[in-house]
Amino acid sequence: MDDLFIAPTPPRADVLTVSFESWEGPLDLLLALARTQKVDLREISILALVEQYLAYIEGARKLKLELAADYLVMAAWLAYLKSALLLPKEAQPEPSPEELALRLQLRLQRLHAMRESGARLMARDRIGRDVFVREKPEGLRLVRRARWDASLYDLIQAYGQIRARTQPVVHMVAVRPVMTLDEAIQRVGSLVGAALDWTALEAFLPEGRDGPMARSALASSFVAALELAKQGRVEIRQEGIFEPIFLRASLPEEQAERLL
Amino acid sequence: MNEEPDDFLRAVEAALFVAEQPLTPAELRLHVGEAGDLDAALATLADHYAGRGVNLVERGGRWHFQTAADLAHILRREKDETRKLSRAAMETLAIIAYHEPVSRAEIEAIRGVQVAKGTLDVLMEAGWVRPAGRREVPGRPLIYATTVEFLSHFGLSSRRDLPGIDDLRAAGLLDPVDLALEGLGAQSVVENDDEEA
Amino acid sequence: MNEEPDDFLRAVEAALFVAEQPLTPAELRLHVGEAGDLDAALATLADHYAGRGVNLVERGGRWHFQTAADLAHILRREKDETRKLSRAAMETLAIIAYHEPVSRAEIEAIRGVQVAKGTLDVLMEAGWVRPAGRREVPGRPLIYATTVEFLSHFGLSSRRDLPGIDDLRAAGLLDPVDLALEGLGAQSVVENDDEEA
Repeated sequence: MDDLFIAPTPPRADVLTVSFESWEGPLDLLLALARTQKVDLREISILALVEQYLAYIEGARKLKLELAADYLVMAAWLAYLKSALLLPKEAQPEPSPEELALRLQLRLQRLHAMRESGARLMARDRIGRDVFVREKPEGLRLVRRARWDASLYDLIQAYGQIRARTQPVVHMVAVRPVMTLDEAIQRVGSLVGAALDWTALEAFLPEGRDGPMARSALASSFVAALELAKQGRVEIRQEGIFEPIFLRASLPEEQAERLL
Repeated sequence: MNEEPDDFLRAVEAALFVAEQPLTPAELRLHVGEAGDLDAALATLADHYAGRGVNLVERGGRWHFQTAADLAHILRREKDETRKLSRAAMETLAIIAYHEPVSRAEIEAIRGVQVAKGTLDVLMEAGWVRPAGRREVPGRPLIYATTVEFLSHFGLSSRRDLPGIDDLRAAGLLDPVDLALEGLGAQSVVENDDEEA
Repeated sequence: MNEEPDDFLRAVEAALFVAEQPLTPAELRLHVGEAGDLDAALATLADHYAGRGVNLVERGGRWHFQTAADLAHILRREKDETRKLSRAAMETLAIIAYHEPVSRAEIEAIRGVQVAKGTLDVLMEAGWVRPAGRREVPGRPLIYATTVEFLSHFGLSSRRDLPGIDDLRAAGLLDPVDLALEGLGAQSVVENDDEEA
């Protein structure tokens, strides 16, 4: 840390072999040069400082040192400042060289102030260097205890969803208004024996049915009649197309012969 | 009595304070040097800290500072965090509640989805589910049942208070709400929402 | 004078002793509870430890125990050798601390050189510097400020404790050059600092 308290060794006028790498830019070099003049930067001579800087740069050039461009830019600007400062007052350009010199002085003061403050900061009692904290504190523990948020509704809803998801699906077919063929065969077969003569098909239909049920009963009874006829249990008679259909029970053979 | 401690005592105190491990007197000597009465310093310090929040104690020839035993409770602060049970956990809990005791395989059969490892752990950690022995079938699987805490948390006096299937149906809870999203699945889907649980 | 500390004081002492980080009074409250005069307890403890090998200090509103500075020599070990900051990093840290919040361009204006890429990184990695929003000027540059860790590390109770800050402020050395020039009554300031660089 020692190098913090002493600015990098200021160059002696006769020693110009200082590496430019040790300066952090021209302002840094200027500050180091300025501090060879006086401790109080408010009283340095800017003109003398400019001459110091230019001499330093010139010396470096003689030694054929590679100079970063910003050092040369600063040199050129300072050469200009020097010539302006040397002009008679009335011939000085705007802004005044005095103001430029003052600016440079203020900047050097500010950099110097921060450099010293940094050093004083570093010299404080620092944790891990001068003061120490416990190496392995046990630590204050925060135990997070989970409180689960679940209501009875959540529970039964979840169960309902499982059941809804996993129950085998049963397709229930709605009861439709039909008379099945079996029913019709049963009905027509039983009724036809009761009537001895030709009877219209409509007479075999259940009473008091209308709409789809009536149509279904008619269709089923017709098909039942055909089935019963095929079985030889009824006879069917129709006078012509779209004429009414009549049924009668087919007579046993001997009975039929007797009637004929 | 509370005299200014001398520099040797202060050095011993500081060395013990920063030490990573309990220190033997020999180790302390490496820091505080050979001059000074170390035993006396340790005794003085132990005495000084005796009634405080931090005590200096000797264990097996090694010295260290530790907090007073009666203060352990303040060093550990508990914080309740309300968290939502994941759907997987909720369903598993529901199955256990309705069918207990059930094995994991049975839960999976009812859910139609595998039960991830963490799910049952979460329910047991919550205190709602407990292992209830083993099913006397090949493999002797663990079976699970609900706990008394389960009943009290859900405001049930007994499991018989759980609404039955007919109640659920009447409440519309058997309507397949999310089926389109979930996929009509009896196929085994390994759930991945357990991490939330 | 060395009265038995009460349980509240002991609890504060123990909590600070085991804490991994310096604690604010609010954080302490979480452990030691709302009852008890915390400010008084902290003051009593700080007083009690003042002359000892271990001190209780407040840094940036947070409290922690640390060893007394004059004992550094017995506690310092080779591995403790803090990494030395480069001069650039040191100056940059000082500029941020004394001027905060400050933009990179403002740092560069003071130093007369660009801030090298790693400089701010090093300071942020050390935990001493943080980005502190943006300056509402064209380009909205990031601005930097110091952290609470900065205060603890350098043993500062607050930024007001920065060495010499009052003198620097009084001397106008924390004002930008332009402002200082105006203060000095210089007329028509048209120069831009940067061309000097």
